[in-house]
Amino acid sequence: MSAQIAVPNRSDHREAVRPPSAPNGGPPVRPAAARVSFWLGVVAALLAAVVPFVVSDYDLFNLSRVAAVAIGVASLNLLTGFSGQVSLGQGAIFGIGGYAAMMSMRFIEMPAWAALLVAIAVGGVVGLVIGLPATRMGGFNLGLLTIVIAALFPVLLYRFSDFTGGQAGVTLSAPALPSPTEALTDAQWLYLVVLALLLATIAFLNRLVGRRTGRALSLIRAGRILAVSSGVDTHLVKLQLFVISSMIAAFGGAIFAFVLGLVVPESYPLIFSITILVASVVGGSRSWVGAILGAALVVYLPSITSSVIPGEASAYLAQLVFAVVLGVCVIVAPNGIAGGIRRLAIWMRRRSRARRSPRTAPTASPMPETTPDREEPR
Amino acid sequence: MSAAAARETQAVPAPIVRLNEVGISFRGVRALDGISFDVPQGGVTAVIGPNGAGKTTLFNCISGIYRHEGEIELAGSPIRHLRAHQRASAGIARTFQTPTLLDDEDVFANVLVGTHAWTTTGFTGVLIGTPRARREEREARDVAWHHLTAVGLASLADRPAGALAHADRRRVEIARALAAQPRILMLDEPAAGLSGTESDELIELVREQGQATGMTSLLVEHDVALVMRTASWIAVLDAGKLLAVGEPRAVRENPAVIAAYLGADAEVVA
Amino acid sequence: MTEFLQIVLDGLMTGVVYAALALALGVVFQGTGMLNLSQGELAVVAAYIAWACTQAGIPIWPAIAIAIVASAVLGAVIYHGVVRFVPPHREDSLMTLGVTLLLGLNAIVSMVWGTDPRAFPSPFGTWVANFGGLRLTSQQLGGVALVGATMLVMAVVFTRTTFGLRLRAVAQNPRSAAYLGLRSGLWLSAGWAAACAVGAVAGIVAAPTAGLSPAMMTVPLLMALAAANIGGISSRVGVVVGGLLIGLLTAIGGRYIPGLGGDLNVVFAFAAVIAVILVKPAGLFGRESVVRA
Amino acid sequence: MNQQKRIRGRVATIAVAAVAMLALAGCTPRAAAGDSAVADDAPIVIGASWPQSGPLGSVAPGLSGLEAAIAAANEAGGVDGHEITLVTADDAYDPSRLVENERKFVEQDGAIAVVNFGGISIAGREYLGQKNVMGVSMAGNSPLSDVEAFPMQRAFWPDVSWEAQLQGKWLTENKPDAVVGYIGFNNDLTESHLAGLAEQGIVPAQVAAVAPGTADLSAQISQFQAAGVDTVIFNIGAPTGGSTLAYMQQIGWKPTVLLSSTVSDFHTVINLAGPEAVKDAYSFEFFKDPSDPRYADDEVIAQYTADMEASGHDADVSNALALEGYGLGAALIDALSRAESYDSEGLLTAWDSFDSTENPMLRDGITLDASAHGRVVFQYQLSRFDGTSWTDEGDIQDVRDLGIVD
Repeated sequence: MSAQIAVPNRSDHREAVRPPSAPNGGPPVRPAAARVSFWLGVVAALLAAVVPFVVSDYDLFNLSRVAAVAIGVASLNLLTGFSGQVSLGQGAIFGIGGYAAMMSMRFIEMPAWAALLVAIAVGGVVGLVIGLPATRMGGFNLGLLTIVIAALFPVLLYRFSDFTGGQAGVTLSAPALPSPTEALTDAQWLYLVVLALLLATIAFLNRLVGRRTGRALSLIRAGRILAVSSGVDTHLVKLQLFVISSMIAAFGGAIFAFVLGLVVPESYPLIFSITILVASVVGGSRSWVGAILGAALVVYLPSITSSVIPGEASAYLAQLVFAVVLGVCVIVAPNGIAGGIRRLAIWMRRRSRARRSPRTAPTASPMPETTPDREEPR
Repeated sequence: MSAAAARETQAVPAPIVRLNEVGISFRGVRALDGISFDVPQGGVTAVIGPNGAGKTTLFNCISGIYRHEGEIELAGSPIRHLRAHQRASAGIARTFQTPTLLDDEDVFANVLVGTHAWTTTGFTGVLIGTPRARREEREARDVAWHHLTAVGLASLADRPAGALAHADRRRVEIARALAAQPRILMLDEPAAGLSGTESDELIELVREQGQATGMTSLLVEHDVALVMRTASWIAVLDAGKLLAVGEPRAVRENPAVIAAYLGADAEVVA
Repeated sequence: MTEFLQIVLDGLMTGVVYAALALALGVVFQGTGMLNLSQGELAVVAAYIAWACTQAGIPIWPAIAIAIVASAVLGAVIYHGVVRFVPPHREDSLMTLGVTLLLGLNAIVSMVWGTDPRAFPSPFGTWVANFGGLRLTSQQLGGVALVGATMLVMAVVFTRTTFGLRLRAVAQNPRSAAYLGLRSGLWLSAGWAAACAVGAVAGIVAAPTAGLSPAMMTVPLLMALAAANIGGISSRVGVVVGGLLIGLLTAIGGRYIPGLGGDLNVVFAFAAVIAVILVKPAGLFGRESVVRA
Repeated sequence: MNQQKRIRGRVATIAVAAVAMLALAGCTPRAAAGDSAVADDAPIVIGASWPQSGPLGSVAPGLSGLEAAIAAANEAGGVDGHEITLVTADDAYDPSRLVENERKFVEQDGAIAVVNFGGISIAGREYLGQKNVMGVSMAGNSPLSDVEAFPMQRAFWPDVSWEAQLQGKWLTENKPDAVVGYIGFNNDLTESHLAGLAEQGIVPAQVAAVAPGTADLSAQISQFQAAGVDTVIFNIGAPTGGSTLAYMQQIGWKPTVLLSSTVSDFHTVINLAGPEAVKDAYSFEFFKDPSDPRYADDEVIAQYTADMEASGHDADVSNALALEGYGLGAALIDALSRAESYDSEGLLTAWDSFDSTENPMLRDGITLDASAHGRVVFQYQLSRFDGTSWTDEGDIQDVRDLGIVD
């Protein structure tokens, strides 16, 4: 049934409430802080674009991995951070995207861009299938449904090994995205492409959560009763959300597979899906910068800790350090690293303001427990 | 007095909301039973009754949160088949007993979400950014800003809602409901936790809005004095049943109301 | 028919461990709103403690008692030292915290005791009860008895003692419990202690069959999650029935549904779970919360 | 108060700066990667990416063995005066970390060969092929025998399907009417194994392919019994194998048991199940088990033990995997000592020319031999567990002579 209800006279009284002239300069369109972070984002993006000409191919490979994982984390941020649906199965959808792309390149010999589209489409279908029951669930139930998907995915990959290649997975005999020019190595080109795709994804997502649709997500996050009372068709919006989020996760997974050059079942165990959630929460689930930070953390931290800590039991000591770092992040920065940085920035701005006008300012009142951390990166 | 008889005697000329035999049970307990009355267009109508009379339940039925028996008409069209979000889009807005805000978003964003009810841009519109979508977005921000200014909180627009004082939370919630540009605004105990002047200001605000746009306010309230001062039409519920409905004076003098609801404390009304 | 009954029995016996773990999950979830993914690893810690005690020459039953008490203390410490800093409505943060606890405990266990599986002696001996062509091992019977006894104790504590009543009051609504003068932090850590004690029993019952290893409870945890769902995480009876049901469905599914085998049999169990929660979101025994504004 | 705030601000600034520095320091500048050929007395670099944590953290002792072998070789003067540098990294059995490690070994450490443990080595084959760097994996997974497609990749253990064929052959000859039950993991090892059995005409009546970590197989055992299974083939590691054997022992069910060689060691199976439960089980063995009493006085094992202790890995001495890692290290050193050049090509050529080469890991009478499959072990000794030790049954069998491998 259409949500469009004929409401006579609606527009009449809207005219009436139109403010004759907006006082105080009208609605706040874009606060100064957002402008600052926009320029910071531009600078960061430029820096990121310069990186491939400075660091080695090995580092570029790792950075590309971070970017691909960040797309997956961002897709979960859309779900968890912006609409409050906690999913533990995003890693499986990430993997499904990887398999879809690699298989269409390997077996149907599609070009890479077409394979990416296939991955997105498959992700959309999977999102629809998960979304149909998921829209009726919340919290704990949804967590269970998605954890099952994550747990079963690798099992199914083995079970249908004729189709998926079993343990050997699917590999490409040549790079998925070869450099078109002599001036760039494959690694440099791949990095730049992946970076561009990441930024495009974030721009896309940022737009989605910035306007009316984003407000619908906020209402859903605040609670079903409030959402429906405000006119949000929660079933429909959640379904759309699952489809979009899954499409992006699959897209990220396809890129991850291109970076790695292969897909194998061991890449997508349950713990991988859980790691994506960890990255989302620790980075800051309501921030796109947070998605990148979270992805960087889960990609780099295990290798760093295991290479820094020497000795026999180093691997588990590294794991312990990893766990402690994550735990401290969760407790110290409940809105993730990005939320923490934002809080720090607000605090420092207030401090400098307080110093400039010591009389009027209520001086460094303790920060409110919750700060708005709607990020407007870029 | 039978429901039908009540309708006949208390019918109002142009009801905005018409309840017809609305009822609901929870686990066999009859929370509302055969409620039928009309809410006149414009002005303030109050629903009063002792605790557990079913006032909030009635709100939940009207706004579509509960699946109820009977029929409800909004401006002459039946809305029983409409789901909650569709009723919101049709022009029913509400507030809650305890203000529910998006605590980690700023005050302006909290009012802006109210415009969801009458805006229509979907995911594709937002992504493509059609001229219509942009126009609508601008309009939504203007409307939200207008109502935020009207409740006197423009200076707090970029504060996180979670840090507001209780009275301000009420105001933000009402601004949000007004931003939905409803035909009927349901206020669930708006005066709870507010001082006398604060609640009077709020009701006055709502009443002005009603005069400007023809919006009707429907009010659940404990503060009988406040109700008598502000409401032009009153429905009295007791134990899920409609006791009386009519103008304040008539209701105040209704012996059934005095007996069941006011009891020994009758002078409160007077 | 004998085979069917035997498989039913085996499934139910396996389900006992799921039930105990699910009960622990439920107690924590009700108290702190946390889906504690580290519950399985906590049970592993308990089993290792019991094993370490036996290695130190302590007889098996005192060792088990020590492990249960130590787990309870560990649970209270974890609540007090870590969990209470995360607000209950931050579902995602709490879940992440569970993951970090899981990783951390796993690392500690691996460092202290190594990753090689170890034989854990059955506290119930090694006899078999045969009847009517069916058989149950001493471990299976003893496991049922131990878990059953634990649940009985829990039930009595929760419903018959002031301690339990206060615990429930705090768990159901920490804020209003605070008005009653109950220090919710103290009571919630008591809840964690109780949960971890039950979890410890799950670990100790599982260890002789599974062999002691850091990953011993990974699969049971998944099953316990399913059990908590199918039965209703808010109901203590529900999670126990759920655990037995999941054990049963897994065994029967693996045997009688062609193509499921020993790895996809969980699909059958989980399909049942999803069917149940679509019809009754709060689970079979969970109380449906009436939608209220 | 103000002082405190200023300090806090400074701390924040320093923290941000430190993070930025760390991030930069973690990266290495772009530079022309040098030839991986080794200068006169420069060390030979070998990288080892091994699961030291994660789902297969229990195979970590394999790496200890490898480290001990290399350390011992260095102690003895290295290879022709070159020291061997073993660079190790944990991959937690995660393919993307494995590839990351391999890239680091090759691009930053200048490794001439990369050593891995298991099936996920498949993930690195493509990259090593592109970089022309030799890869050696311990794994018995069949896909790793594909030398044609991946000419730089070798595997150390024999292909699991060969042993399966030996088992099948043995069953056809000794127990032609056997009703076979098979217990294995739900992955390609089981697939390869079943394919090998089928090759010899054995199709198990019951197959339990379970997810790793599943421990309680009582329902599966009931099912086996009901189906009249009288022979059970185990190809499942810890903890499932041991606990299932113990359960069978307890309920008094005694079918003929065939254990696969990699799941027949004391450390992960026999000690867990209890020796009684394994009594009279058969296994086609090719490596020694340092925990087996029969090797208590073995010279090679004594040397191995000494080397493990000398390099500080004594905690893992009793683990058969450590001995296998030690054997892999010894094989690499042997190949290096025969290599004409200390680069990937030289090492690969030398590796492909094993000829009845002795190896400390292998049972007496079994040797390393080169082949077109890239595998190097072809001989097995049928053994029976007598309650305390594995005892030989008959002669050593060579899969090449039996027509299983050409």
